Amino acid sequence: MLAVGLSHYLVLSALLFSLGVVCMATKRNAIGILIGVELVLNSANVNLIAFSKFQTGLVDGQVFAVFVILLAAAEAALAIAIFMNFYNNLQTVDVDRGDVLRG
Amino acid sequence: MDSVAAEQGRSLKDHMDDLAFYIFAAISVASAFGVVVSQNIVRTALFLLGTLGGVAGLYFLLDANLIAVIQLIVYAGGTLILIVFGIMLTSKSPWAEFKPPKSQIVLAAFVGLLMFIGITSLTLSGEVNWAARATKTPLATSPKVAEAGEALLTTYLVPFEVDLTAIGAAYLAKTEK
Amino acid sequence: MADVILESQPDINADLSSDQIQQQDLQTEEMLVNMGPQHPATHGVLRVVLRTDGEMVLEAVPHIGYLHRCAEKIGETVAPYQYIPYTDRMDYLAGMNNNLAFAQAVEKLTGLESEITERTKLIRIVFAELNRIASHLVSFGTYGLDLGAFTPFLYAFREREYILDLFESACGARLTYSYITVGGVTDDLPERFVDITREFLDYFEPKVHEYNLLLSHNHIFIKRTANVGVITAQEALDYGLSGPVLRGSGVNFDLRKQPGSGYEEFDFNVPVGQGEKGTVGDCWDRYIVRVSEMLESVKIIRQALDKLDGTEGQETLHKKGKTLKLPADEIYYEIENPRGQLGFFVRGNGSAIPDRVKARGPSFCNLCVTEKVCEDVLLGDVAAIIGSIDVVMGEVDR
Amino acid sequence: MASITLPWVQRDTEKLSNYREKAIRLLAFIALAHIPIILGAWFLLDPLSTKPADLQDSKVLLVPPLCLGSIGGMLLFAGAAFAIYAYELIGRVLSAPWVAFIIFIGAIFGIVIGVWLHAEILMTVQRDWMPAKETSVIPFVGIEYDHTVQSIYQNNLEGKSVDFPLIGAISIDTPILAYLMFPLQFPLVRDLVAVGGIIGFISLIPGFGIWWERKVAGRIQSRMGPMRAGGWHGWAQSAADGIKLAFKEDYVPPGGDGVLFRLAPYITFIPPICAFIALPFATAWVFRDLDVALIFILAMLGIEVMGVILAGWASNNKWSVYGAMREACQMVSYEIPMGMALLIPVMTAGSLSLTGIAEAQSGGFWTWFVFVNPWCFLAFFLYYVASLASCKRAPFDLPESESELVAGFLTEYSGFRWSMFFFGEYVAMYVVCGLAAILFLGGWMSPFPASSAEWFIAQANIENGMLQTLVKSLLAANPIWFILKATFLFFVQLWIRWTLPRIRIDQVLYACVQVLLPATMVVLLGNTLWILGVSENGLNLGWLIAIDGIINKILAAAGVLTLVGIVGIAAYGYRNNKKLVGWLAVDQLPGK
Repeated sequence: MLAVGLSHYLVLSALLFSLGVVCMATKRNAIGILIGVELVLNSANVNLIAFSKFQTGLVDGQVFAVFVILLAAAEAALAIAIFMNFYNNLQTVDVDRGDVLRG
Repeated sequence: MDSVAAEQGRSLKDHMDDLAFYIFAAISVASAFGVVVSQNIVRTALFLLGTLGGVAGLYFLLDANLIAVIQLIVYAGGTLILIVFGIMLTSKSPWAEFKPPKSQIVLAAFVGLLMFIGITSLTLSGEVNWAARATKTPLATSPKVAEAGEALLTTYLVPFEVDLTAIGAAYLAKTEK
Repeated sequence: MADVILESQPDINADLSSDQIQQQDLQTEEMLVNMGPQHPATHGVLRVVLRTDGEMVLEAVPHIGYLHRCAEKIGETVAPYQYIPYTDRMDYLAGMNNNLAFAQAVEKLTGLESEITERTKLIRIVFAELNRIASHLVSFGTYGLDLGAFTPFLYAFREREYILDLFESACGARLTYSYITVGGVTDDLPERFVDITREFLDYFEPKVHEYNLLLSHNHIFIKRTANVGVITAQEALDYGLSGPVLRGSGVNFDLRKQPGSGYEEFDFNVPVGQGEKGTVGDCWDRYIVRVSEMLESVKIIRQALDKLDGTEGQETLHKKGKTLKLPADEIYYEIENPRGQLGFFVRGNGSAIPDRVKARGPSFCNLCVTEKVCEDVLLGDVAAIIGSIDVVMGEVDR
Repeated sequence: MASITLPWVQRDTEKLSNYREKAIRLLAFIALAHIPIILGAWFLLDPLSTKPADLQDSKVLLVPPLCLGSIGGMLLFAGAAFAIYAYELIGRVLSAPWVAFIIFIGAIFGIVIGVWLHAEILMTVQRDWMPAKETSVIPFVGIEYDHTVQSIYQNNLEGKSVDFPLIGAISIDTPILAYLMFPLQFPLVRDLVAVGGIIGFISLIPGFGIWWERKVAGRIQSRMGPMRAGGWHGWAQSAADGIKLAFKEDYVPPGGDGVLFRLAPYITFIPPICAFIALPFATAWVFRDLDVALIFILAMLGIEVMGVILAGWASNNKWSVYGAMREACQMVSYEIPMGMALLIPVMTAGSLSLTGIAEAQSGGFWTWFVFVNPWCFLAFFLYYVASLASCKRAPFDLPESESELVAGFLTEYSGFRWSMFFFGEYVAMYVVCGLAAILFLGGWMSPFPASSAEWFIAQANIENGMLQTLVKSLLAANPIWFILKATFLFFVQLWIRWTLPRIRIDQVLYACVQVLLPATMVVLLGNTLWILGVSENGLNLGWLIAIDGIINKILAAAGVLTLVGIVGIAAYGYRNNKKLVGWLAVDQLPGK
């Protein structure tokens, strides 16, 4: 079995990132797009932690990952609030319907 | 030659860790793939749970216990529930499916593939050869929880406070509506 | 995108004013939920259709008729003496009271009333009041069950068992007694009945205070019932409510206190809702009225038992009851059932079989207030309100 | 006790007796087939001449597991053959109530002792295998002994007598012990043993918990509870229920999402089990002593909600959706006060590791965090209320409230999937109770200070080594104490459930947001300042330290009085059970 090193984590992270981007691009449900964003954030976190483990050995990577997770939670709360308003106005969360510039 | 020597120096535990990496990586990638492919939004959220769990397992492997449990408690226990709430509140029927056109899917897949190849080639063999610069084996000393907590409250106190403020702002923005 | 067509694409220029949007945090959908006919909190086969918005119940419409057995129509084909068992099956928790109401109605119609002995009247009162206790025990227990307290239910049934044992000793049946019948009671009291009943009352009276400690004055219970499902006195009168539901709203009206009820010589109080924990006429008031009535019934039974001692040897069943010819006349007579006023309308035509039998059931009349009370309450309150109205579906559907 | 007759046995006895013989023959043949393997392995190893140094050889490495495995397999198959051969006899013996009772008790003690021994061995091997030290201390028992596992192993191989800390000196000619201990040096083997122990304990919890809940409910409601299955007070009721549920129809509602419906029970039932990864039973009795064990367990309890939401969502039933939404908002909101209440003992102990927190409370029951200062005292109750809500136990059992929502998210579930939800619920109950026991009630520490054991030994003049060990482990620290405390808190949950009515949903959220959350915040702040004032590194205020001491004594006394009161009331009830039910005894009933 191949010994796992930093490159493995980087490839995994790239894979998650690409899948997240594809998810954002293909989903038309607003919440699906939010889920894609979460995937991308996760891939970034994997990178941070892997670098912290393999390259610096310092705590910085973990601290940044904490920030990312906390901000992701705040962002999800905001996004859901926006989607609620979107849904209130348009009765759907299909983002392609959101091309009207009025509340 | 080097790798052979490294192989010989590895204990059973290291092999088990490698196996665990592949298992967790498979779980997270397969779930992420499910997130992309699934048309049912509730199942998408469920697949996201799989990805989050797999990635949390990877954090455990990387000795980042604090991040792993924060991932589980904040992401899987909080954000994901919020997302499911959002799904339940915004979909008239649970099977609300909005299918994008085929051309979009193909385009997105192509862009995604391109992106993956680009990032991978960049990180592995490009100008910025991160992997080559990194230590071959994980560093023996990995930061403990106490260190992370101390860093959060000393070196990174200001960003931490700002982060909390952002959450507070999100809350305030919600209540003003 | 042209290839995506939503079935119900709303018009974005629809008449949804911005005020409305700002008022509502989120547009929610109303949902129709069927509570029953098979639902643990509806005490039988009541079906309540709830129009809900999340946990709020905007409207609750009771639907009945799942237990209809033509009880009134059967009354037009059998003699009054034969009809007594059918009355048992109406309000199956208070069979004795149902028997009593119909028997007294027929006796009043035929003039047999004057020939009923004193002992018979006392026995009837003892059994009616014992059955009131049994019925209120079930009501008390299931009300706890509706609010999630399982234990009072089993305590109540433990006590009810003793009463049922007493009934069994007198008539052999534990649910459908047919004991009080036209012309008296089917049998005289068994041996030691009076002593055992006294024993039971001595045992039972302190238990009520225990129940008050366990349930009535429990903080959570009060939070769940006080100020919930308020029926004002005027509303109660308007809806024609009766029994504990009426008295819980603060109206002091009990048929037993009316002249001609047979209770003139007994000393007892009529518990009335005081709004002790909340508003007058809330669920807690209706509940506590029932609990207090059990104690009043104990008082009545004690007095009746004392009087029974002096009436040994009197006839308890008049022979005429079985071969009664109903005059071509009509009568409406009602008594105080555990759930309210139970009235029977009987019209004879000179033969043994009545022309028309009609019952005025308290559960049926009390149930109609559900729709009024269950407006804008929480889902959990619906169970509390229906439980506090205490309907028996056997009598609602008849 | 009705003897258990299987339906297919009744149906076609003759045909089956044929199958029975075939099965016996097959099993006996497989059992006999193991013998050559064992003998071959034995000769291959030549145990009497093997030296420890040879054990590095990979061939020798593989043989003892093979040998042991073959012996185990032989015993298993032979046992199965015997069981089939003599099933009537076994059934007759089992049907005697006292035998059943002994097996029941024996199983419980067997598992406890087995896990205990395993933990002792595991701990010792972990500490002593690699470094060959001359003296060693058994942790939390506190005995010093001069034989590390390495030396035990070597001596045993050489046929010398071995002095064991618990059993005494044993002289064995063949190095059986060495081979028994051999696999334990591999972490994987140790982990597998630990997993076996944990899964064994976890599977006992719901079975015991459901039976006990029904007995407690019965006693509270002046009835007996289950009395039939098994013979002695219906001890086998849970097993009988489980078998019944497993055979029930596996109904999946049409119109719902079948895949999610099938998946949801697993998502509810796996996280509470995962919580046991980090939940210590004693210092060495933990699968992984995570430094973030507390948050890990909280996270696991939080993920459980996802399964409930999916169950409600996939059931295609409005009542289920109600239950799921109630569960979601209840859990998400109660996690905050629960987590904040848990921060208080963490802060008091200055450690996030559960082992560290428990060891900070080892100086007698007055040093338990529930008594240590008023803020912790309040925090205990705040945590307990929040944990009731997070386990959806009464009075917070709104997600499955039967009088409002039929059965909430469980409405459409039946059979085995339904029982999995209950499995998860009872395990989660035990986890939160165990957490409370560790964080507030001293975990596995006995109520007496650690020095009391030595005092007692000196006073009672105990010279026997085994007895000394026993006394020390009982008076100092023992997993039994943890299990006792957690089980007591578990009992309080049952007690509350069968006493209180249910709260309404708006009151549930009010209680969380308006009462518990501000209260935990105040308590957290108060505790911070209190510790700052009391601690030597902080302000070190003399007057506060004096008050702290007095309040500590008062709270400890109050705790003792509460316990004495509970025991006293229970004893009174037991002695006067006829009176409490009423003096109108059953034989005096009217008409009888």
